Amino acid sequence: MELYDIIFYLFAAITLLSAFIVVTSKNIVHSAFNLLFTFFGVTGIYVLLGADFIAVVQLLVYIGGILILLLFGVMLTNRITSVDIRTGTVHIIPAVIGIGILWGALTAIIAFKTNWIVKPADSMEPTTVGLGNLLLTDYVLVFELLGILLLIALIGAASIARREFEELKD
Amino acid sequence: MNGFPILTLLTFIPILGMIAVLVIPKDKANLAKYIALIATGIQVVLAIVLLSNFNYNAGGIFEQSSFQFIEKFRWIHIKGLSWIGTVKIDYFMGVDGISVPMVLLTAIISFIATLSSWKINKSVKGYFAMFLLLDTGMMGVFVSLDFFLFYVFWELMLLPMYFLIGIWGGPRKEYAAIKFFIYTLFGSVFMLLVMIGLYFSAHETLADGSQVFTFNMLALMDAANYTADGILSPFNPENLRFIAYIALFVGFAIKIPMFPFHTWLPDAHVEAPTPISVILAGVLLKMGTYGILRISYPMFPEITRELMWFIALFGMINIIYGALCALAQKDFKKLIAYSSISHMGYVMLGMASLSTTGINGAVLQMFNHGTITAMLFLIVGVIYDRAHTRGLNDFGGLATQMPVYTGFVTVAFFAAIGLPGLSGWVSEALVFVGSFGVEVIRTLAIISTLGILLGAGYMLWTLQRVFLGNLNEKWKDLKDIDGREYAMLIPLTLIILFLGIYPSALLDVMNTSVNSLVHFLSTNVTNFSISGL
Amino acid sequence: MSELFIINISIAILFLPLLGFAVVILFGKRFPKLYLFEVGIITINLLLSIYVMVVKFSSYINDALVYGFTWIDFGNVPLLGPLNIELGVKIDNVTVIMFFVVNLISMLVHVFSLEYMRGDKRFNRYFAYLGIFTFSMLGIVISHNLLMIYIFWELVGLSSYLLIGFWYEKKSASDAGKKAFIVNRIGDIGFFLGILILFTSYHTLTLDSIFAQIAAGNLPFDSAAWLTATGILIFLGAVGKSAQFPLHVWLPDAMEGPTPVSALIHAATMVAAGVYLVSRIFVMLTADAMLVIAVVGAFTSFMAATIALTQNDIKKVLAYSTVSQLGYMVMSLGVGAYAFALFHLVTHAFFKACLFLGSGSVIHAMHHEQDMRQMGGLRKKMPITYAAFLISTLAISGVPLTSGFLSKDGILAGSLAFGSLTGHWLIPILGFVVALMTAFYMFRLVIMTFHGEPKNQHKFDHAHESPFVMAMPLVILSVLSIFIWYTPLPHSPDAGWFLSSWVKTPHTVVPAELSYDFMISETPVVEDQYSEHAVVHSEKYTEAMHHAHYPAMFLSVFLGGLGILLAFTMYQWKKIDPDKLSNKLSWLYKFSLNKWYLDELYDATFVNPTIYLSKALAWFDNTIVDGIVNGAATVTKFFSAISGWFDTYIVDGFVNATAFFSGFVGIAFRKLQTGKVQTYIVLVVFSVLALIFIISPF
Amino acid sequence: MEVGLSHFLVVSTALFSLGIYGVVTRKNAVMVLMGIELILNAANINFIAFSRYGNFGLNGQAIALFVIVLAAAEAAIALAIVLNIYKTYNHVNVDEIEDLKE
Repeated sequence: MELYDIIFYLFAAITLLSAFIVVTSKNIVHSAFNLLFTFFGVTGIYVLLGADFIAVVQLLVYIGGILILLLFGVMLTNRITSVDIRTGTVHIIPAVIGIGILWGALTAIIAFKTNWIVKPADSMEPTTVGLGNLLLTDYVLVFELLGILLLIALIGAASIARREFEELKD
Repeated sequence: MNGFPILTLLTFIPILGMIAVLVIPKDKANLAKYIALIATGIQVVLAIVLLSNFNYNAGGIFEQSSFQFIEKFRWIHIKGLSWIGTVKIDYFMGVDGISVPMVLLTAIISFIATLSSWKINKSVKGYFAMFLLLDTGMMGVFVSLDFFLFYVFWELMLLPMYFLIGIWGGPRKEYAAIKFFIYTLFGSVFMLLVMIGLYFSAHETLADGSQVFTFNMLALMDAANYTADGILSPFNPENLRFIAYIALFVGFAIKIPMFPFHTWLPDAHVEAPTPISVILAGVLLKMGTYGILRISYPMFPEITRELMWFIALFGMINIIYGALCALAQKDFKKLIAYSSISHMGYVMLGMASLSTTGINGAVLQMFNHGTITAMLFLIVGVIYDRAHTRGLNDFGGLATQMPVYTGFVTVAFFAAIGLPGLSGWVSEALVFVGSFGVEVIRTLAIISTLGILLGAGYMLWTLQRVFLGNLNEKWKDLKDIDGREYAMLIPLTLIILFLGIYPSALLDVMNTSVNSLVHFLSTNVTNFSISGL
Repeated sequence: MSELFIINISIAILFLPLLGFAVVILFGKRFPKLYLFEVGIITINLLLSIYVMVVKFSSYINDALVYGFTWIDFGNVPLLGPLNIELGVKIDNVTVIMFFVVNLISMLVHVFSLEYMRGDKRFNRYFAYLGIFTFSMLGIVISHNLLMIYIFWELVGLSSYLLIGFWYEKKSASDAGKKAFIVNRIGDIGFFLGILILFTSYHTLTLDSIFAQIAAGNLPFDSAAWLTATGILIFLGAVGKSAQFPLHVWLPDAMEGPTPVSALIHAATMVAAGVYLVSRIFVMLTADAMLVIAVVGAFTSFMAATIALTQNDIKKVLAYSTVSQLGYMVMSLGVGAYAFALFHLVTHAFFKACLFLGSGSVIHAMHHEQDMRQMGGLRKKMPITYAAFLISTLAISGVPLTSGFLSKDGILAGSLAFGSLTGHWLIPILGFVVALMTAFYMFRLVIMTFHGEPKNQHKFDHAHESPFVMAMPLVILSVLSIFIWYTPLPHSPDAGWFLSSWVKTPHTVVPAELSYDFMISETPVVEDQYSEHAVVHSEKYTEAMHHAHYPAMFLSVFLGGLGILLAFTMYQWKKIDPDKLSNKLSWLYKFSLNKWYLDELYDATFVNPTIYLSKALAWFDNTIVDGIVNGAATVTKFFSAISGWFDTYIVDGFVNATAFFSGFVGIAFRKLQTGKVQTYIVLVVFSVLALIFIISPF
Repeated sequence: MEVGLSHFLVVSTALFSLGIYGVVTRKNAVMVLMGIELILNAANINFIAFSRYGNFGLNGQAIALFVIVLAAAEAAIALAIVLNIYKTYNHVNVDEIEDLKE
């Protein structure tokens, strides 16, 4: 068992375990917090896969941005004061069965059935330069559109928030 | 006289009359009567001209050369229709020995019917327009030699009759009109089928040599024109000629009317106004038998010979059944309706004999029955105008009250019975001579002689109930017949007397054609065997 | 006197009465006196016929004058060759005699009617009808072919219909007229069928050519049976017209007509037409046909005589006596006594007409009283009528020195000879029995009307002798009943002009094996055998006749006398009371009085069933056949209703169903849209799962 | 056995299933959002794994980048909506928010 495999199993375990807790914990803050560890696990996997730039971006955007956002969401939508900030779940058993079957089917198909055309894993080298070129050559249109998208999202979020401010006013 | 289109004129003058009638303003409506009189008068003159220029010894059943006053023009000529080639239908008219008497009969009866409709007062214009249209339909049937044209006139005759019975008729006029219309239409549907069947199974070679499907009756009569695979062509082993013949025969039999299909006649007659009954009995009944002689016999000679016994059988049934039913009637018009069924039975018996005397007798009987029954209906009309009832038992002793009228009645009744010296007997005698002579239908002829006896029975019984005995007070103020009725009854009486004494005036006209028809039937039978059903 | 001239005169004789009829009918209304025109015409006719008779018997005794023309020509008919129908005229001795008889009696009846019918409101029309009757009767006698005979045959039927139903106010009169016409028509159908057979086999109806072809050996349809059938069928026509057994019922009812009419038509002429027709076709009658004719004739005479015994109406007695005498004539033709039949026809015409006119004058005198039981003792009141009546009665009873004796005796001799030759003894026996009965009922009539005391005093006082116009015909006719006119010797008719030269039995043309052997003459005949002067009889038959002549004469005189004696004892001297006798033999009396119940029998078997059948057929026609038509209409209406229902519910149903179904499904799925986001995701998951399982090939 | 592509795929499917489980079973809207984020990350692992082992070059990673950007935008909008829902309903239980059901 080389080092590479061990690290992989480690990171895999972190992500899946924390994801499991996120999904099953009654306390929303706990799940929010475990989400952090899930993101860290995923970043590790990216590193193992040689996608260094993505790993960093993951760190910044997911953990830095989205997680915080979620935390804000949690804080704003639940009165900390109330004891029960637990969130209910609905009909767990059918969901577990359904998801279990889904997971079994997917893993069976993807992992074992289809024999992917696998290129021998070559040495890892930094990908940022390739990505940069790629973004501004093949995917320039997508790049610009993303820019616009983010702008719209910004305006949207602002407009929704603003309405909230007005009610308070009158 | 070649060139002068006498037949077209003869057929379409009533149409001109109709237009004239429709054009005149509403208030001068009774002008329509005079227009109709003029139109039918011209028709009579033309018919007489036709008769005088008719060459007596031209056979003309199946070969065009011996038909007379032929008029043949291109009527519908569509070239190159996809799969049936060019459609060529001619406006083909001509007369021979069989159709001239019918033309004469139609002209005379129409003229007299116009006279007798002098008293019609309900929407006079409509009446006379319909009347003249009907006249054209009838005349057209007797002169057309193209099956398509024949069918057009045949249908043309139906519509005005429906209105004439339906609007100007008696109490149950709608029922009678509808029954008449649907019955005849039912028949003519069969005729249409056979017509189309024939159309597609025969070729006619045109002047330029091209072969084309045809409705021309004369071409359809000539077996050489038939294709090998036509559905009705004799050369095709499993052809449907037998069924076609039966269908065509049913179509014509309804018009005769033949026994099972006759129930429309009494209703139509009872409800129709007098002039229309005169036309209906005088001319319309002859179309069925004329159709059989003109179409069924020459086009299907071998089947005719095969079925002659059945035609004779139905003829006999008509005679006996009609006479017996007449014996039991209480309504004067219904009695005469059944008597005309019985008399048309003689025509069928004569036709079935396929012998010269038989067919001559049949055609003469068609003419005589036309005149005699027309006179009978006029007689009923005279009483009905005065007494407004047709019940036989309501009358009695009219002889003392209306002696001159009784004189005409006696002539008409004894002509209907078949008293020698009057025209009725000559044709009946010829029919019996003809049918008795043929071994196959001899027994039927013998049984049919019973018809003469029954005829005497119901006619004399009617004469007794209505005219003899002492006068019924209700009728003591009935006045005898007036000038107009004289003008109607005298010509018919003269015809009946004249043909009774000297029948060959008409017989010579039809004799050559009948001989050539009999010749055609006897020779053309050998080379076809009756195809399996 | 060229031959053509005689023919023209005869045709003129034929058409004059028709002219009379037309003139009187058309202008009778305007000129009340027009009937005299008709009487004038008939008198001219009589003179002309006498003239023709004289010329015929003087210069053309042996050859028949023939003139024929084509009536209808069919050109040459396929398979048959040239075919036409000929009409024509043939004048031979018999025709001329009949001309004279018909015209004479017609004239006498016309004269008689002047007085008898005076005051009748349709006086002119009566004479017109007499005119057309005479025309038709002369037509029958003159035509040389069967078709023309048939034409006039029916015209005679028409005129008898008109005359019987003259007083049509009385329902019984119009009924009698109708009955006469229809019964005659039954006979005419038989006659017509005979004509059809002959025309079909010989393509001609001229008697001479038919007889030539039969003589040449080709029989109708090449079978002897058909020849016999033709003979019998034509005889059926005679049965209808001459009132023989099955079809005689119309004659007694015909007494409804005026008495002069009965005298002319129902005694002398029309009824004789049947006998004349059989005599015309006598040559083609086979042995069997003649036997049938003889039997029918004999039976008819016997039956009619028995009925006449008990009748109380004077005219009915005479009517049945006519039927009986006609039976005699037909029997004599049947037994082969051709000449005697015609001789009896002539003599009977005269004395029967005299009897009828006599009864007419009695009825006229007694103000239309016809029942003999009301009459009596008229001898004193009406001497002339009584004298004429007595002579005629003597004649009909066959008392010597009268014409009746001669002709009846000849017939009886003929029947005796026939009996001896062929062994059919029944016919002569019947003949003689009838002779007895005839004498009895005739004298019963005479005694009841003229002798004894008047039974109805009131009517008797008014009775008076008929005026000259009515009496004169009676006298003439009675004079004609004396023997002198027919034969110098009172006892033997052969010597007379009638039998020796005028009327000869034409030789039969029927092949030898079919006719009686005694009919065939041994000596072969030189000229064509059916012309006038053929050999009278074959030797065998003539011998038999001579042998039978005297016994027949004595026997008939004896029986006649016995009959007269019997009548006197019962009615004049009242030794045997007729009523007591009738009570004893009551059923026989009733049987005879009610005319052997034949009328009722015919009504039951023919008339009522036909009327009933016609009612049934009319009902059948209205309900069944019409029912089928209306049924077809209702059936189509029913089917259209069904297809309408089908259309609305089934086809439309489907459409609604789909709509409903989609609606239903829609509602069902709507439940899925719970608004909760998670259910949608669950759906997505499940559908992905389903897809995986469907697509992935494990 | 030596870590290959299938191992990464197994991890991503597990993560994916857990994400769906989260979305499906949790009542709280924010938890649902977290579930979505897990699903997106699972997808990204796949992209990256294939860009490494498949011969797609760097495309896989580019798309993963786009997914991340989108996830961010989506989270922002989602949270704004959740806040609004919270304001109107005072709770964010997804299964009680069903006004859209007519």
